[in-house]
Amino acid sequence: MQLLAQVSSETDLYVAQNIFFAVIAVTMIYAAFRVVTTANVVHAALWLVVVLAGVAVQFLFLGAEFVAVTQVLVYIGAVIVLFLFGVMLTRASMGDDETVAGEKRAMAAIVGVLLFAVMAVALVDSFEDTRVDIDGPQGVTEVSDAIFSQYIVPFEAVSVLLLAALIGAIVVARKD
Amino acid sequence: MFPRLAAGAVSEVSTVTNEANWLLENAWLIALLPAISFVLILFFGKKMPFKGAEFGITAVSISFILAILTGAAWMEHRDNFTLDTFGEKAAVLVDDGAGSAVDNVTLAVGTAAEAAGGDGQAYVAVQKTTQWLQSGGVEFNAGIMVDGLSVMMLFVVTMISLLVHIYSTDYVGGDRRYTHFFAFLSLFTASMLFFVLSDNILQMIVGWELVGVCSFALIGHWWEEKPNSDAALKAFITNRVGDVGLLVGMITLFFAAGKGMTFDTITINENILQGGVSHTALVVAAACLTIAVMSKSGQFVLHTWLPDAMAGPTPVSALIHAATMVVAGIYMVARLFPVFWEGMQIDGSSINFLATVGAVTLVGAGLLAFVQDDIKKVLAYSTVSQLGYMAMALGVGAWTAAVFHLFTHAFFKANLFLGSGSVAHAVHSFDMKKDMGGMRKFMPKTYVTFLIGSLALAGLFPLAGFWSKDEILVNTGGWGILGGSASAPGSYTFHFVMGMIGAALTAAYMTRCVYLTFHGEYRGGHHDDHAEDHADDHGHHGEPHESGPRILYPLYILSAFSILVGFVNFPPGFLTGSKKDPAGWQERFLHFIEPAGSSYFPAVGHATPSWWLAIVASLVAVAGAGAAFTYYFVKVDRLAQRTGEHLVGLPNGVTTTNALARAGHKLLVNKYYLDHLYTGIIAGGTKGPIAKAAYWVNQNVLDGTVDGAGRTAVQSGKLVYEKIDQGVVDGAINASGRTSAAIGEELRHINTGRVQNYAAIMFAGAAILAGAFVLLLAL
Amino acid sequence: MDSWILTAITFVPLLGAVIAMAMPNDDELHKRWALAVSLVAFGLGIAMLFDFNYDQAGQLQWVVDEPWIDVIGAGYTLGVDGMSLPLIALTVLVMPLVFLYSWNHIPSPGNTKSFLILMLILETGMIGTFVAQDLILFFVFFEVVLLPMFFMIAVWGGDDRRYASLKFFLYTLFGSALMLLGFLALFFLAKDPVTGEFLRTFDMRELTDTAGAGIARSSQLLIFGGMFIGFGVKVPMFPFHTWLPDAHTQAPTQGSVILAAVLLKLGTYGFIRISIPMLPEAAEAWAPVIGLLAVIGIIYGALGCLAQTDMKRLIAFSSVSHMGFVMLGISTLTDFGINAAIFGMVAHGLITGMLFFIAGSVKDRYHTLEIGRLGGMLIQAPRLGWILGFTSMASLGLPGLAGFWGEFPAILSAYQPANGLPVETFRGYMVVAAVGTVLAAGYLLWLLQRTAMGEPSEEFANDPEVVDITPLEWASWTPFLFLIVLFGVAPGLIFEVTDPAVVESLNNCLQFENGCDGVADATTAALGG
Amino acid sequence: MLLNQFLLLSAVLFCLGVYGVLARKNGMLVLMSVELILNAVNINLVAFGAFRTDVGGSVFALFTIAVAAAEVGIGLAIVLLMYRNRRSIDLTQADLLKG
Repeated sequence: MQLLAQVSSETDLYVAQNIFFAVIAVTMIYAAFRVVTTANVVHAALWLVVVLAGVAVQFLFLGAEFVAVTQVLVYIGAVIVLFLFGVMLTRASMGDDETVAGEKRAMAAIVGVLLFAVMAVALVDSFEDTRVDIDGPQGVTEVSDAIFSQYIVPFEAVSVLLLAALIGAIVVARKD
Repeated sequence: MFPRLAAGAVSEVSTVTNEANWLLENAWLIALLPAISFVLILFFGKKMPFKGAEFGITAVSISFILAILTGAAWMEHRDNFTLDTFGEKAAVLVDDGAGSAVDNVTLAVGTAAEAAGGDGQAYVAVQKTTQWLQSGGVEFNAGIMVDGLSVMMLFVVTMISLLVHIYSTDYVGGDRRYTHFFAFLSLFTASMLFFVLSDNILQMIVGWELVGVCSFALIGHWWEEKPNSDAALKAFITNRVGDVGLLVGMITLFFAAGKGMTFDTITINENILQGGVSHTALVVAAACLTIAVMSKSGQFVLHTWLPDAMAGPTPVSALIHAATMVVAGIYMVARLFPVFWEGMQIDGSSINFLATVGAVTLVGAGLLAFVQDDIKKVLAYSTVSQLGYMAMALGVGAWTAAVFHLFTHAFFKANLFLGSGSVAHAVHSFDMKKDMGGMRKFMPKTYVTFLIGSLALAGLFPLAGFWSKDEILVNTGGWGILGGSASAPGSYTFHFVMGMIGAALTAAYMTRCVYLTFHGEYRGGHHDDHAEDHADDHGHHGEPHESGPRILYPLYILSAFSILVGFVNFPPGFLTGSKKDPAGWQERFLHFIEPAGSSYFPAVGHATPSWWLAIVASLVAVAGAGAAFTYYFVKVDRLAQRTGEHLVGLPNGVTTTNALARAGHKLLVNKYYLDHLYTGIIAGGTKGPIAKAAYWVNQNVLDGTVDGAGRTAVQSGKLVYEKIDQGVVDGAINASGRTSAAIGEELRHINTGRVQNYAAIMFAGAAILAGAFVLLLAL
Repeated sequence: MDSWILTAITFVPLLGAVIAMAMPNDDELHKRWALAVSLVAFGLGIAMLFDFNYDQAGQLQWVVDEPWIDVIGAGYTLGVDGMSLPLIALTVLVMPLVFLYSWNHIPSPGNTKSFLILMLILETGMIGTFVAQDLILFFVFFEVVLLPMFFMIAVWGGDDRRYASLKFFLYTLFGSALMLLGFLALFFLAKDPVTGEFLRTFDMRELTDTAGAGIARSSQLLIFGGMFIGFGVKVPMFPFHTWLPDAHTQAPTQGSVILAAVLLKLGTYGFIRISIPMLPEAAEAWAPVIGLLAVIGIIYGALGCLAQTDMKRLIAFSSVSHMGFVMLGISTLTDFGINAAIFGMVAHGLITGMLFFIAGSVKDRYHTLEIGRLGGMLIQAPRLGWILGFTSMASLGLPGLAGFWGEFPAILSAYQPANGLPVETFRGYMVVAAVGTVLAAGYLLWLLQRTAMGEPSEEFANDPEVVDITPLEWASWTPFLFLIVLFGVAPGLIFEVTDPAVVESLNNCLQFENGCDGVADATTAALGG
Repeated sequence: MLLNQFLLLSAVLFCLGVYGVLARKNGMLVLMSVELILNAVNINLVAFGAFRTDVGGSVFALFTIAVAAAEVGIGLAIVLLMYRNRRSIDLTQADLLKG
C-alpha cells in the first residue's frame, strides 16, 4: 500500500501514475453508471462495490491511507452487506424488473448533465492546472491526533449521531 | 423650527405670539374635555345613572363656557394688543439681534398695523406649539392656533354640540346604543375642536379624518338595517376620495410652501404671500384641496353622501351634517386662504374652480331640494346648497362673508334639523308627503321655531341669513349697476347670478317644505314603521303631540340665534355712526374674525355694501318664496279644501303637462344620476369586475406562472428528451404531432407529488443558481 | 449591560425549546413553559429598551464580535441599533401574546408540545435575524424561520395545507437561494474603498461602510436584483406575493399572526439593513422599479381584497397592500421614507396581527370565515365586533391610530425622493398610493359592514358558540390594542429611535448626501438662515 | 497529478449519483445512488486535504463515512418499513407530498 504513494512522489513515474489513475477512474465511472442503470438490484449492489473499491484506490493516490482502509472496511465490509440484507428482506426481485418511465430518466439525465456542466466549468475555470503534490502517506498518528484534539467536538457529535441512528433504525424498523 | 426663528423672525412677531391671556394659550383644554368624556363614557358610561350622557353634557358645557370666555379673551386681545405693547414684545423676542433688527421689526409691524386700520391694533394670532415627533429631519408639531376664526368655530361647535347633547337625551332616549351614541358625540366634538384649533396642516389632516370616522359611526348608528350602514360606508368612502385630494394637496403644500420642513399653517401662508412659492405647486395644491372640500363639504360632484347621511339620527344630522363637520372644508379653505388666493388668482379675476364648484352646487342642490319627499333630505340638499354659497364666497374672495355665512348657517340649519327631528319624533317618519301635513296644529312651538329657521335660511330681512347672504352677494363684485362692487376682489358676474338664483330657490323650497310639513291636512296616522322607530319606544300612534322641553329649549335658543346673529356684522353705514367706528356696531364680526393686516392673510378687498343690492336680493328671495307660496298655499290648498283630498301638489302641474319639465323632474329625482355613476358604475365596477379581474390575474396568471414554473421545469426536461432521444431512436417523426402529444401527456401528469420530481427541481435549481453565480463572479 | 444580552435574547427561546423537548408530554406544563420562556425573552427585551442608549441610536449597541467559521470569514457578529430595536421589541411582545392565545386555541390535530416548540424555535430565528450583523449569520437565522413555519402550516393548517405549505416553502427557498447568491457575490467582490483590496468578509458593518465600492455597476445591479427577489418574496412584493394568501389562509391563527406580525418584516428589514446600504448605487437604479411594484401592490392588493369572500384571505391580501406602502417608503431612499417604512412595519405587525387574531376567534365561533355567511357580529358578540371595527379603522390608516403613521409619511416621502431619483415618477406613485387609501377604506369597511353590521344570519342567530370575547382573548389582545393607540398618539416613540439609525445607514451612500435633508439645507440657506 | 482530475472524477460520480436518485424507482437503488454522491464528496474532501496538506480533509472524510453508515442504517430501516406497509418499495408510489 505504501508503495503507491511512494512511487507517486517520483517525477518520472507521473505518466505511469496517470495511466493507472485513468484506468481506475474509467472503471469507476463505468461501474457507477451501471449502478444507476442496471435493472437488477443485486447487480447494482455489486457494481457499487467496484465503485467503492475504486474510491479507496483514489484515496491511496491522495496519500490518505487510513481513510482508504476505513473505506474498505466500512463500505465494502459493512454497508454493502447491509444493502444485500435489505435486498433480501424486501424481497426485491433479483431479475430485470426495474422499469422506470423513460421521461423520468431523461429528466434526471438532463439535471445530471446540467449539474456536471456547471461543476466542470467552475472547476476548470478556478483550478486550471493546479497540481496536487503528495509528499507521502499521511500517518495514522496525524489523523488520530487531529481527530482527538482539533476535531473532538464533531467527533463526539458523530458518535452521538451514530447512536441516534442506531436507535432510530431500530425504532423505525421495529415490527409493532 | 429653526429657519422660522431665523429667517421668519419679522413675519413671526408680526403674526403670532405665545404671550397672551391664559385662556387663549390654553384653548386646547376645550378640545381635551370632550376627549376625556369620550374615554369615560367608553369605560364607565353604561354603569352611570344616565348611561354616560352626563359625562358628555358636563364636558361640553364646560367647554362651551371656556369657549365663551376664550371668545371674550380674544376680543380683549384683539382690541388691546396694540402697537406699543407689541413693539416691546417684538424687541424682547428679537433680543439677540442688533438695534436695527428691532427697528425693522417695528417697521414691519407698523405697516401691518396700518393695514389693519391704522388704529394701532395688530391682528396677532396666539400660537402654542410643542414638538410631537421628529423624523427624517422634519419636525412634526402639535399645537393650537387661536385667532378670530378658530374662536368663532370654538363657539359654534361647543354651543351646537351642547344643545344637541341635551336634545339627544330625549330624542335618542331608550335607544339600545344610547351610551355609544353619546360616546361618539363626545369624540366628534373633541375631534372637531382639535381640527379647528390645529396650527399645522398635518394636525388638520388628523382632525379631518377623525371627524370623518365619527360621522361614519354616527350615520351608521342603526347599522342593523343595511341602508344605514350603506349610507355610512358611502359617506366614509366618498370622503376618502376627497382625502386623496387632501393628502396630495397638503403634501404639495408641505414641500412647496413649507419648504419640506414645516407643516405650520402660518408659515405656509406667509411663505405663499411673500412669494417665492412655485405657482404651479399652488395651483395643484389649491385644486387638490378643492377636491377635498368637495367631499367633506358636500360640493358637486362629491356631495351625494350628504343626503344619504341623513340615515343617521337627527341630532347627528344637525350637529355633524349641517352645523359643524361639513363646514370643515370651508374652514380649511379659510385657514389656508392664501393658497387659494394665490393659486387660483382670486383677486381681479372673474372665474375660478372653487367659486364655480360652489356656484354650481348652490343651484344644483337647490333644485334637488324641490323633489325630495323626506324632510331631512330637503334640509340636506339645502345644506349642500348653502355650503355651495360658502365655497363660492371663498372662491370669489369674500372671506369674511363666507365665514360669516358659516356662522349664521350653523344656527339656523341646526334649528331646522332639530325642528324636523321634533316633527319626526311625533309622527315617526320623515316623509313629508305621506306622514306629515298640518303639523302646525299639533306642534305650534316647533312650528314657530321651524318657521324662524326657514325665514333665516331664505335670507329674509332682518334674520341672520339675510346679512350673511347679502354680504356674499355684494362681494362677488358681480353687478356694478346695483353698486357697491367697486372694491370687491374680483368681478364674478356668473357667480353673482347663481347666487341670486340660489336665493330664490332657497326661499321657494323652504316654502314648499313648510307647507308640506305644517300646513294642509294631517296625512299621517296610519301605521307605518319607518327608520325612526328605533329612536323611541313611545310605541303608540295616535295624534302627534308636541315634543318635550329637552327638545324644545334647544329649538328656542337656536331660533333666537337665528334671529340675532346677523346683527353682529352690520355693514358700515347701516346704522348711525361713522363708517369706521370701532366702538360702534358695524362690522364687529369682521373686526374680530378676519385676520386683516396679519402676515398670514392676503390683503382682501371688501366691497361697499349697497342698499340697492340688498333690496333686489330680498325681492328675488321673496319672489321665490312667493311663487312657491302661490303654488302651495294658494292653489294646492284651495284645491285640497275643495276636493277634501290630501294633496301634496297639483294634479295637473307642469311636470304632467310639459315633456321638458318632466324630463327635468326625472333628472332631479334621480339626483342627476350621480349615484348611479358612483354606486353602480364606479364602486360596483371596482368591487365587481375590476377586483375580480385582478384576482383572476392573481390566481391564474401570477400563481399560474409559479405553479407553471415547477411544471415547466419538469416539462421542458421531458420535451427536450423527447426531441433528442426519440429523434435518435425513431428517426424523423412528425415533430409537431409529437410535441402536441407530449404536451397533452405532460398536462395529465402535472403535479405528481413525487419526491423525486421535487428533488429534480431542487437539483436543477441549484445547478442553475450555481451557474448564475459562476457567471456573476466571472463578470 | 453587557453584550451578553443579545446572545441571551436570541437563544433563550431555543434553549427553552430544547428543554421543552425533554419535558414530559403534558400539555398544560408545556403551555406554561412556553409562555414563561417567551416572557423571559420579553423581559430581556424590556431590559434592552431601558438600557438602550437612545442618544446613540444610530450606532450598533451591545456589539458581539466573535469568530465563528473562520474558514469562510463568517463571524458571530451581533448588534442592535435604532432600526432593529423596534422590530425586536415587536417580536418579543407578540410571542408571549401568541402563547397566551394558544392556551385554549391549539389547532387540530393537537400535539401541543411540538406546536409550542416550533414557535419557540421560530422566535429564535426571528430575533436572530434582527440582531445578526453578519451576512451568513443573518442567512442562517433567516432560514431557521422557514422550517417551523412550514411545519406549522403543513401540520396544523387548514384543508389545503399541503399545497400552501409547500408553496410557501419553495417560494421562500427560491428567494433565499438568490439572496444567498447575492451575499456570496458581495463576499467575493467587495473591495476596500481605500486600499482597493478584496475584503472577503461577511461582516455587515464593513460591507455597509464599503457601500459597494469597487464592484462593477453591472454586478451591483445583478446582486441587488438577487437580493431584491429574495427579500421581495418575503415581504411579499407584487408579483411575488401569491404564496401569502394561501399561507395565511391555511395557517393556524397563531401562524398567521406571527407571519403577519413579524415574518413579513424580515424581508423589508433586509432591504433597509442590507440591500440599500450595501449597494446604494444599485438601489438608486432599482428604486423606481421597487416604487412601481410597491404602488402596483397597493392597488392590486386592495383590488384583490375586494374580490375575496373569505375573511382571512381578505386580510392576507390587505397585507400585500400595506406592505406596498412600506416598500414605497423604502423606495424613496430618503431617511424620511425609511423611517415611515419601519413605522409601517411595526404598525402593520400590530394591526394585521390583531386582525388575524380576530379572524381566528371568528373561526372558533362560527366555524367559517365565509363573509357572506357572517353578519350581525355587533349584536351577537358586540365587543368582538367593535374591536374588529377599531382594528379596521387602524388598518385603513385612521390618524390617531398606528396605521396612519406608516401610511401618510410614506406617501409624503414619495413627493420628494432622494436626489437622482425621478421626481415626477415618484409623485405619480404618491397619487396612486393615495388612491390606494380609498380602496383600503372600501374593502375594510365593506368587510366590517358584512360581518359586523346588520342582523345575524339565521344560520348563527341562536348559535350558543357565538360568545363575546373571553378573558383569555382580552389578555392577549389588550397589549395590541393599547399599542395601536399609543403609537398612533405618540409616533415619536418609534420615529425617534429609528431616525438616527436610518440617517446613519444612508450616510455612507455618498450620492445620497443631498437627499431629503439636502433639500432642507438648501431651503434653509435660501431663507437666509 | 492535477487536482482537477480528482475533482472532475468526483463531479462525474456525483452527477451519476444525482441521476440515480432522480431516476430510480426502487428505494434500495436510490439509497445506493446516495452512496455514490457521498463518495464523490469524500473524494473531494480528501483531494482538497492533500492539496492543502491539511489533515482536516481526511478527518472529514472519515466523518462522512460514519454519517453515511448511519444514513444507510436509517434509510434501510425506512425502506423496510415502507415495504412492510405497502408491500413495495416503489418510490413512485410514495406520493404523499402530492400537492
